[in-house]
Amino acid sequence: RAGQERFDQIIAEDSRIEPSDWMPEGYRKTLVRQMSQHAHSEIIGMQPEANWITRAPSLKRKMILMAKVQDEAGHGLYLYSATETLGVPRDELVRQLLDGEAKYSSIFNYPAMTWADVGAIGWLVDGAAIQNQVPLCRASFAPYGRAMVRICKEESFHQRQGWEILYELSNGTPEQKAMAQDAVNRFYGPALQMFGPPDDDSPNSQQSMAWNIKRFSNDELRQRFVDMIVPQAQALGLTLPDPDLKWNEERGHYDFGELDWGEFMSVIKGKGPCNVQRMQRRREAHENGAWVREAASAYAAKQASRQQDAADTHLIGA
Amino acid sequence: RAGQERFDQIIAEDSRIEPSDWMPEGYRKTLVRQMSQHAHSEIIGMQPEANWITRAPSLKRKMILMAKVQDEAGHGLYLYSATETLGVPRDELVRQLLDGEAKYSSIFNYPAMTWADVGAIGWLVDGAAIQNQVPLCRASFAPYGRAMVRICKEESFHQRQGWEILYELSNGTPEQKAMAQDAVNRFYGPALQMFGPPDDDSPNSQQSMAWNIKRFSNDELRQRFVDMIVPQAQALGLTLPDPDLKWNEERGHYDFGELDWGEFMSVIKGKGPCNVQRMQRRREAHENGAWVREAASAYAAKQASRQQDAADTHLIGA
Amino acid sequence: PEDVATYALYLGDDALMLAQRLGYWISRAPEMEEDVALANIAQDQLGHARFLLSYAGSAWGKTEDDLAYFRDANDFRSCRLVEQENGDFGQTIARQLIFATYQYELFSRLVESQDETIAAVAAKALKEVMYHLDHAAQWTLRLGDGTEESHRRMQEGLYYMWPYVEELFADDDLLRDLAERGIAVLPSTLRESFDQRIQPIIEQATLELPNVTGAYGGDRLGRFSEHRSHILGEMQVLARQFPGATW
Amino acid sequence: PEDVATYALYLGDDALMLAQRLGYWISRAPEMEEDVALANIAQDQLGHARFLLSYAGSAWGKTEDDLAYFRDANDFRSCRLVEQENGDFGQTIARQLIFATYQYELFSRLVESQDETIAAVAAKALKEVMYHLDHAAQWTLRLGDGTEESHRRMQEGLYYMWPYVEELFADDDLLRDLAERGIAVLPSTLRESFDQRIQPIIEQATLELPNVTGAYGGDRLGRFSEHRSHILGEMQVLARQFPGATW
Repeated sequence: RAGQERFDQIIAEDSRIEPSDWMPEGYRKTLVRQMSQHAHSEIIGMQPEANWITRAPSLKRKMILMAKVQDEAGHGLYLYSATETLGVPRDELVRQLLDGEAKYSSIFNYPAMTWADVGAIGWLVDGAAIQNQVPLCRASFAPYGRAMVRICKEESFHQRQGWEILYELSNGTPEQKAMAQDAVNRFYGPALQMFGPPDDDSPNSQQSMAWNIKRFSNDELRQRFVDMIVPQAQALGLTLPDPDLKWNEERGHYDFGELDWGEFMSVIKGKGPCNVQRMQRRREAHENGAWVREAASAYAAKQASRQQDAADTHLIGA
Repeated sequence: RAGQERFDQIIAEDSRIEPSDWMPEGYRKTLVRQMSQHAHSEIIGMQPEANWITRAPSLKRKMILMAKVQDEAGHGLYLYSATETLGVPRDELVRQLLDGEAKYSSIFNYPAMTWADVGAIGWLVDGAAIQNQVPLCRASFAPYGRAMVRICKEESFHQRQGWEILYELSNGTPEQKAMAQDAVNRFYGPALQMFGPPDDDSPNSQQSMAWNIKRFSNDELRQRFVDMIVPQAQALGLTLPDPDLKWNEERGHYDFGELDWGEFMSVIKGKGPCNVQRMQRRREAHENGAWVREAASAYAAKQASRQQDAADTHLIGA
Repeated sequence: PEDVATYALYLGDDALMLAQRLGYWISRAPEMEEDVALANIAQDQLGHARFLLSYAGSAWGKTEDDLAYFRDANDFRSCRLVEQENGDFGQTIARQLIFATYQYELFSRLVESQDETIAAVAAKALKEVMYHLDHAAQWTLRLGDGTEESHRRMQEGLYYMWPYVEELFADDDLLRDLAERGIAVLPSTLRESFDQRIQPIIEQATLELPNVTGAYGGDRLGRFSEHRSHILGEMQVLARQFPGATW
Repeated sequence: PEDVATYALYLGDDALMLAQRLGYWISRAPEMEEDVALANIAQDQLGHARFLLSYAGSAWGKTEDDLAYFRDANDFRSCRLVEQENGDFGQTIARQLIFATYQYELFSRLVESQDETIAAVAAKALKEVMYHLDHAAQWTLRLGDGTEESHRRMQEGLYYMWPYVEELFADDDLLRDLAERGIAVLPSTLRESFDQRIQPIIEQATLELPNVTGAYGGDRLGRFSEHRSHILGEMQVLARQFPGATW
């Protein structure tokens, strides 16, 4: 097939596939799954931080937090649009999320219990997201790469803002510092797990790398992330909760301890502290909004038919 | 007509009319109106105090407040039952309330903004209610009188509890005392207006008195109330917001200033601070509960038909 | 300067309360585009609030956060409209339509305030408020002239919010004095243009002006709202738990 | 005595949080009889809470109000089930059904506690909890076997609450130690009788046991609930505004 050949060539040249290009069904499916999971993660990921909008402890922080959660909605929207170019409408993607068929990043099944959690989410969760996403700016599927460029710019603001929240806490009262340390203790492990299981247990990764969707392995990304956050944690004056964490001169990287993959798998399977809560909130927003969306459609239909009538009248008059 | 004669005789003897007795249509209508207004007032009257249940400042006060608001629901229920003996079902009475056809006591259109308001409502509003209700225990319509006996017992607890809340505040910190004084300042006038307009402007009162429903005129009840609360206010160490209030040796009563009847009339006509809010909350509770009430009916119908089936089976089997 | 500062509180507290109410919607909106839109409006209002509270605070040596987090309910000067509960989306849109129309008329005039700071805030805010008004008007049309259910809900939303319209246009001594000095706009002078702007939108949306009287009160002293203490309890909880902390 | 006091907090905080959640329903219930019924249950739970917190406080020289109003979120020991939002009436009834069944099994055994105070609370509470269980079971039947909508909502309510069941039966070192001394009941030993009691009710109501796994966590340390800080923010707001005041 000419399509396959051309596709292979584009991949070999590390060029970009556009939605109008022929692509293998597996490539399309992989992208739809990955991109929509990414979109769902942005949308579900609004919840833990939105939990603190009404209680943010200064007006400046409230402003930044609203902007951040808004950005996540925006990212969700870009990513749904980019996924739609692969032929699956947003309604269908949202249905998959609400019916529990589609997944989203497990990290958002952890609660944001304190204000410091907002900081830890920004610093660690957005930090891990950036490590994942920067290479995706060069993903072979062009609309995905373009969405990522836009998203990565904003994410790096978010990470910086999260770090600043923790910095203020860490340099505040002893209670504030304790709150910051507690948040880091709870989010460190789950953040490292955001890169997915160890390479040995990640069967799909290789195909994604062959297709130039994924550029680095899970473990490579995780290592980069650890190398990035260790000095940042030092600058914060906070400890990362891993006794095995230490600089390895030989490797030129930080060594770190084994993660609790049993917990990771159980959260993925629905046992996270907030899985059901997150889905309930999303479903409620969707269901409570149904009458609004119906009204918008009905109004649009009426408007279209009024314009049609006006056009008809004009024709008859002419 | 024998019915009318017998009715007149019962009234003349100051005996009691039972639901099965003949009664003039005007008497029935007056009672339905008055009793259902009274029931509605109990139900709407739950709202200002319920506003503080979740925020009551001690567990003891929270307990007392929950019991009080519960009593109000109970009073509403007795009074709807008593009104039903006059042939109007509760559903219809509730419909009249929700559609804005029926009235409830205007006092509940004032907000309970602070914890001290809970005290002021107990002391002044329940206090005024008792003055109104004690004579109603001897109302000529027997079910009304019986309901009132039960209600009055509980109301006097409530008044006492309200007074205690204010007593604690008045003997607390300066801020607490100021909060108590502010609440009394806002509730004093509206509480005095609970007895209705001055006798000269109260055309229906006379007929009600002739029927032995009402025993004392509005102004008489108001005077008793003022005479009761002045020493209670002194015991609290709080001021009543009326510069004209003073003991009249000659009359053996307290004189008091003119009330703002313009405000009274405008609140009755819907201009109170909370008229719309109260009705909205009541309607929402009713509408949000519709599916529950439907389920209960459907279940009851199923149960009845199951029992009928069982009975039929039994007959066939026999 | 204290009277101008108090006027800045009138304006700033309105914006702050509305931002707080709208902030709750983010992540709960009826469509994702609305999460973005409501977050936008909330941030605009919060921006006005911060500017105005900072300005007000300068008269008393206080920061925006001192004023937002450490005043008690009876020291706020917000109108009741912005304190009303979100309710359903129709109720929120009704509140938006009324408030944006009012703010649009107000800021259109305040750009000429003799107080330079207030004139500058109004000029900046005016563009934003035009968007808020357009957003609310568009939704009023869609909901009013959408389905039977949306029409009913939008009409109810207007009904529940309308009692708090009158207060927006109530004058008081402070306002009269400041208006005379060309600093404030006398609210009563805005009512006619408010009506002329909002009525056609309501009519075009096949809705009716609510037949409900204004709620008694309206002195911006918080003497008549049960909502304010709930809003502040939530908004201030963390800041008050750590007095003196920085964030 | 501190370990017994901590156990009293486990029991008392559960009751307090549930009372707080139920208290919100009063004046908002689907029928007026339910305003009365839910107020009843809320008062019973608040009664247990007061007794247990007073008892716990005696070990530390604290009053019930010190413990209720001046502990921070991470010092509470409530389970997540009772902290869950009320949701609609179906969700509230699901929470009631689960918690009343659990409490019934627990108090049935705690009446034999070697700690006289705990045994006495359990004996008093047991009668009340029988009523709570009956109330919840009756409503579960009506809603489950009522209309299509009520069946759906009740089933969803169970689904949303079921992740927090597992935690009720989680043992920890304190519980193991106290159970060995005959003071506490080891929660895991209640699970079987819980299942045997609740399953027939759910089945009779034509409902299904939710197919959902238990939520990770379950250590009563509040490390996994976003709700607790909201509940406490509201409950404690006034008491904390006036520290040291009496009411």
